[in-house]
Amino acid sequence: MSNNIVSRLKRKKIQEVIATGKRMDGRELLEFRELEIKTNFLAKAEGSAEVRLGKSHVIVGVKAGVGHPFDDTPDKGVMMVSSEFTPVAHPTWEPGPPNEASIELARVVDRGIRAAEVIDMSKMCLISGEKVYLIFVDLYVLNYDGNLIDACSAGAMAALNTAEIPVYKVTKGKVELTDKTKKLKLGAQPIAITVVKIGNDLIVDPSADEEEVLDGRITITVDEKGTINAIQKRGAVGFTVDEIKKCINIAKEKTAEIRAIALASK
Amino acid sequence: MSNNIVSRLKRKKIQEVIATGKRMDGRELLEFRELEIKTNFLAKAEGSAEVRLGKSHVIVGVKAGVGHPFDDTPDKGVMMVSSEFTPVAHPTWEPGPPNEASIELARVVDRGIRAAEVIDMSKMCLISGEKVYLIFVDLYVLNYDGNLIDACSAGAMAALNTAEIPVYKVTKGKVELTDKTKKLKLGAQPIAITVVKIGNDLIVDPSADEEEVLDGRITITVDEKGTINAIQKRGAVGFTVDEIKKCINIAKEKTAEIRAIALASK
Amino acid sequence: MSNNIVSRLKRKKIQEVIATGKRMDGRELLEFRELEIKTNFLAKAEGSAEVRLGKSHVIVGVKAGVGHPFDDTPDKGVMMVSSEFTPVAHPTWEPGPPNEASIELARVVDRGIRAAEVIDMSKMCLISGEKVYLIFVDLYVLNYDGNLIDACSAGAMAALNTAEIPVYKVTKGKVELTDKTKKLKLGAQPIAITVVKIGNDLIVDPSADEEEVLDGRITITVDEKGTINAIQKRGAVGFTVDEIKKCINIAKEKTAEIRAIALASK
Amino acid sequence: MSKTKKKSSRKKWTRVDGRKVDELRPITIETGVIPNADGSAYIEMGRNKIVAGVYGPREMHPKRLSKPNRGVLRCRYHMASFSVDPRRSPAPSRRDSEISMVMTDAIAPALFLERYPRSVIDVYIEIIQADGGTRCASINAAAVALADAGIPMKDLVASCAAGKYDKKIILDLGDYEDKQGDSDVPIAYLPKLNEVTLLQMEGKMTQKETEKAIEMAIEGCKQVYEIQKEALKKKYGMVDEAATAEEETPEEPIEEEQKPEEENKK
Amino acid sequence: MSKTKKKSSRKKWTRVDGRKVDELRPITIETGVIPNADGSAYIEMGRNKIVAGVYGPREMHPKRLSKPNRGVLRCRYHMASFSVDPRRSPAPSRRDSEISMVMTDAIAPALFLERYPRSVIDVYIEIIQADGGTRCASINAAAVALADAGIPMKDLVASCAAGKYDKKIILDLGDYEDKQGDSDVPIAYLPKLNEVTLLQMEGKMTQKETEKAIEMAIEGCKQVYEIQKEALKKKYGMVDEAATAEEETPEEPIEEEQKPEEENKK
Amino acid sequence: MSKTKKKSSRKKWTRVDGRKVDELRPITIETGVIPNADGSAYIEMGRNKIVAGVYGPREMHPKRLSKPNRGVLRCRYHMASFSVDPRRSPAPSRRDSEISMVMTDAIAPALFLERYPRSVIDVYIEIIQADGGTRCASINAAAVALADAGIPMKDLVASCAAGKYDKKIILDLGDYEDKQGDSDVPIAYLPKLNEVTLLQMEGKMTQKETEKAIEMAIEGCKQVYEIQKEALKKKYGMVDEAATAEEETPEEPIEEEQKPEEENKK
Repeated sequence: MSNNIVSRLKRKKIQEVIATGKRMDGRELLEFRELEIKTNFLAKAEGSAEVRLGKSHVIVGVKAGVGHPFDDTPDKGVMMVSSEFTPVAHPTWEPGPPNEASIELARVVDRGIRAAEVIDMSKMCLISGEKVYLIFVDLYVLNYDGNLIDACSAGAMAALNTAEIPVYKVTKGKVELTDKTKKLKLGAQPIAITVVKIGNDLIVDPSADEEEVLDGRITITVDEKGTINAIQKRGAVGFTVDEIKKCINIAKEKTAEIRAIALASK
Repeated sequence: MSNNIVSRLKRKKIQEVIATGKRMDGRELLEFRELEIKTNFLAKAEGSAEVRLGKSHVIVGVKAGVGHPFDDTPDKGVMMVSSEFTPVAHPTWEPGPPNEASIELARVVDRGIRAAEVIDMSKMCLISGEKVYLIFVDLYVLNYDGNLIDACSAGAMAALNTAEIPVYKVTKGKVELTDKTKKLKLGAQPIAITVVKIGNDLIVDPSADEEEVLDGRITITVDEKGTINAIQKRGAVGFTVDEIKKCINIAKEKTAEIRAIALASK
Repeated sequence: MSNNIVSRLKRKKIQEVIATGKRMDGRELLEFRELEIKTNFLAKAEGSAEVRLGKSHVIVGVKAGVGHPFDDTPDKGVMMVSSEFTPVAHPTWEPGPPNEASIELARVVDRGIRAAEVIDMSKMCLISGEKVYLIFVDLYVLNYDGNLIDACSAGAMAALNTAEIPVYKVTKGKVELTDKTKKLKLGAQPIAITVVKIGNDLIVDPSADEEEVLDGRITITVDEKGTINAIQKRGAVGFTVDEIKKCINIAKEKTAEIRAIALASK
Repeated sequence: MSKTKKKSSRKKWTRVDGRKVDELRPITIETGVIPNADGSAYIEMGRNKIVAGVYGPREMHPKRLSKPNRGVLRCRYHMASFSVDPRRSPAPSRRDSEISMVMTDAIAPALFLERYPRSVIDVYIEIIQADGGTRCASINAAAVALADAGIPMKDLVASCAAGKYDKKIILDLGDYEDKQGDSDVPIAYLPKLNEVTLLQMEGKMTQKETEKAIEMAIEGCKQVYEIQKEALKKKYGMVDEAATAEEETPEEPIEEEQKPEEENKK
Repeated sequence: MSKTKKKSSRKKWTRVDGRKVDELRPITIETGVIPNADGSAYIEMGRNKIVAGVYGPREMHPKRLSKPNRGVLRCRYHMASFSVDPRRSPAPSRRDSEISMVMTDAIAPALFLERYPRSVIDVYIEIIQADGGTRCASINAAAVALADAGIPMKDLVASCAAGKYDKKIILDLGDYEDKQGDSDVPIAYLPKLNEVTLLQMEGKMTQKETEKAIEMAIEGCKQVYEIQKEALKKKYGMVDEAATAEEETPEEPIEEEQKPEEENKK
Repeated sequence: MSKTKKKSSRKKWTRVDGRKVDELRPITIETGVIPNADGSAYIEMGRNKIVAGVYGPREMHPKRLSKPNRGVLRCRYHMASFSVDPRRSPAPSRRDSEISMVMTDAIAPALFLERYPRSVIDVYIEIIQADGGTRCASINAAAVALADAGIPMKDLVASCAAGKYDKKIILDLGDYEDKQGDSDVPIAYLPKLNEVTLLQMEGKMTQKETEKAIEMAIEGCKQVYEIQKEALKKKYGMVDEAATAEEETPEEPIEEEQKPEEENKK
């Protein structure tokens, strides 16, 4: 209950400051914290990105392998996005299988990449129905300070853009690893932007405190041509159509800024 | 403890009424509630049955597929009966993996079908040791008001009798789906009847309240020729041999009545 | 808390007795309890040993099968040691998946056997990358009274020495079971000895009571030539290098005694 | 709702099932289908067959998940193994988890959760047959089931998707259109509050198309809403111009606060 | 027990192991085999090798499973990985769950559970080697282990199966007869109370055959009963014509209420 | 540390990465890398990249794991899926469990756990990239993270392995040397207390070689120790000749009790 009061006071404070057009940390409502992305820093991953968005700290690893296709897409490679909330990242996070928030993070990042057809999965087949490339995109959260979706989305794109995967070839019906590697050819550059509603105000890049008190959020994934690839609304309030349109506009605007950073080391 | 007292009072009441040769709901001791079975109502299942036995409400889905045989029966198809107690079916049922009661339900229904050799599994092999037909019989409980075994047993037989499974063929060592379907040829029509002992009385088709206070129960599965295929005794009391014989007689008598309803839409 | 006091009193008592150069049960500090090993007593296992070390009672079963090799060792058979702490073995042990102590037991026994190259895994391949022999060594604890590592290590070696595994042959690319069996050819005879530190004293073969109050323990696995194959230190105290050397000396001395019993029925 | 004109201009292009671009699939809703539940509903929306059952408000188990100052809404979306082709495992998937979350967010804004401190309202969704748009159909059934349970609501929640298929924006995509189409935008909408409480999207659309889809889906929701009210009227002879959201009238089986017609008309 | 005559008339037909149709496999029972347990027994019945250990009555964990007005009997049937061929996974199967349930029902009627409110009696069964009829052999060992634990009993529980093999009804099927036979009827029986507490059946038999099998199994149980008593006498020098079921004499290590011989003779 | 001479005598034989037999891989340690944690450190030891984070002392959940008279140290060793090649499953392995246990034992002796009854100190290790010797590198990072958290320590724990490769005893084996070598002896060492708190070994070595490896590893630990102190100094400008172990000075960020230099040497 006391926790509850603290939370209500925090909410009140945050909302009051936002009403003045600023944030607790001095940012504008539609201003991101500093975003730093370092790519290709892991030797055992085919691609990697270390993302720091304010104090949020995420590592994205891309790994490639060979395995079975799904039964209903025998000629397509398989991409899987998974997410791990390490217990080191926040005092309340515990070891264990992915919780709901972790599942949602992976699925929203996955959806943007999949819908934009970033990787042409139909070119990732080795033996129809038997062997295809597997591309794993693993999101690994080392410190949580809000807005993991945007940080992971940008990191995933940065890692995919710089990944070099081993080339396999098929000889006499057998898959063999060659000593070559190749870059993934990416069909689009989608970036997710999350817009948060607190009271009647819309902000971007929420901190952990802001996420704790938010009313709702909408994540919009937009590619480099302005095509929308994914939307995800969460939170126990509704949005008017006008608010939704505002969110889309904000996302379209911000996406270019974040994409530029994500692709800087391409 | 109060729960306990309620339960004891309930038991006393039910027993008193039964002693008069009637049931709380007006039925005779050996009278079933109304049994309705609707078959083939699901488009994505190869066979289906919706069973209403009083307020107990169960859906049985039959699905076919292709997969590996068991190691010790390389030339036989595989039948699997599973059961799901949905949390919607009763205020005390919770989501999660099958509990003991759910496992028993599936196993008792399975045992009757398997022992009666309802499906000739030796005709369900496609490639010895590699590919066989899989027949799934899934019991799905939507509302619980007692006597799930009998309801599910009848529903499973109704669904199997009306199922049409896709035909696969083997071409050059590969299994291929054809556009044909075929009915399953059933070798027997076993039906399970559960007889419940409350005090010294025997009743059939127990309601949820009656199951709550029962002393013991014996389920007997009998085929259309009167052959006994399965028996399952439960409950923390013993039965005399005479009581067991009475149970078998009751089951043999009731089985025809229930079988007629189960096979009505054959 | 009371438990805690009991434990401290127990510790005090045990330590006082040890200080006199004796143990609670009259043994010398470096004296094992009686060790009895009965081999080949299970018909359905390829090898077996029943070990009684004082009141500790363990069954080791060796089973052979055929399965896939690990990806990184396509030409090698697979040995797996697993351990089961049955709930019958101790009032505080509960049914469930292996706990930490059970995992450690299996891994320490495994490590000694693996490091000593007891089984030449490179001779256990049937079809490279596809089919290899699997050797399971299952440790099954029926009564716990301390020193399970030494009991299981000796039992595992006794069971492996007397095991006869079925012979498979490869005909036209298919693995077939023959009606022959063969003994495993063992490359070494490692035996684990656990030395326990209580206060400043070192003892071997701790009872359950002694394990409860120990400060640290070091298990050293030594083969018949005196080669050290594995060491495992546990417990929340450190050891000086001198103490470690003493432990190694004790282990080397004791290993011959235990090995003789383990191999008696070879 | 003057859509007739719009539709006539698109006469030549036809949908797979002959529907107009902005035509819903047939919907039927029945209440009170699960006798044990506090409220329940069965929906057929196209070939979707879905049961929703409500238990609560009731005590929360486990207690640590309850909130001291408000009730918790807990939705569980669950697919029967035979609801799709091929059969799916009965274990909950990551997709199920995510849908459960967004459904909860979609429905919670319609409830007065602050009235039920420390309690939970459980909404269980059982997908008997799936045909595209299960999450929308589930929300529609859930809202009616909540009303059937006599839980006061600010408004019913109506849900339906629009999407892009063959270059056109169309309403309420069926299974085929969903899988072959370019994108899908499921929406949930509170007509009286004019709020969108579910919004997801996956695919490729321009901003304009996205906004058009959202608006079309909202119009669809309004039609669904009428069908939902009809289903409740059938049972309760009901009660349209009743209380307002501000009044607390928990005795009312349903609490529909009508705002002036103009507000509803977008 | 005048069966000798019957048997002589079936001389020519012989069983796989040379037994007479109504002859038990050799049985040996030993008590006190698990020092840590409150009571224990080891049985060999044919080639079955089974350990039963009893802990309790003791406090129930988790508490929510305890009952305010009576004790709970909790049996756990568990097979060692090496007890069968091929090796089985150590994880409990659905079959294990079911056998645990029916075993509990088989044994509970022999205990005075009402004397132990809020407590549990744990019976752990470890199958070291399986040879057909494990559940019966387990019940026999469990009953002796409960007596060995000094838990007052209305009667020992004796268990044995009969079944149909090669057109004959035979007693106590071994592994081969079980697998090749037509049906199997495991029974548990309280001789003094003349009650059947376990009854299962699977296969194909007429009503007459089934009843004959039940009666033959009961005769088998009576023989088992004598062997059980012998095993206890060996340890306790025991105590045959003791207390009656009605008296509460919890101090007695075992409470065997002998009814007049006539009653036992059926 | 007069090793220069020894090394020069082995000039011709070179290690895979050009190091001298008793030369550590390059080590860098950084503190305070996880803002949310009470203390943290990042280590690169060779190509290992590892983060350690400390939370606590804090309340223990679940409570039953807490101890009434002392704190509990809980280390969790965890590898990112992309830290090794091929990708590993994110689920914890038996190896992870064991390393977590021995790490806990390695570090606990350096803490004053008796000061924190009913509390827990959580040390979370995240392996971002693995390169042989992860457990040693993890302990090194953990010790610095504990100091960074301001938790009083008797001493830092320094860790490093020695092993046998190509007939030579060498220090701090890299991935290749570990996998191709004959044995590996990871050690953790408290320099001021002159105690070994981690000791494992796997492979084949004579007693003499083993002792030599232990001694070489201890020398390595002493070098690591200097690097650890340097890392802390960099942050805290620190504090070398401070309090003694006997004093309770929990306000001190780190409590390094220096014993006379002589003791440390050797």
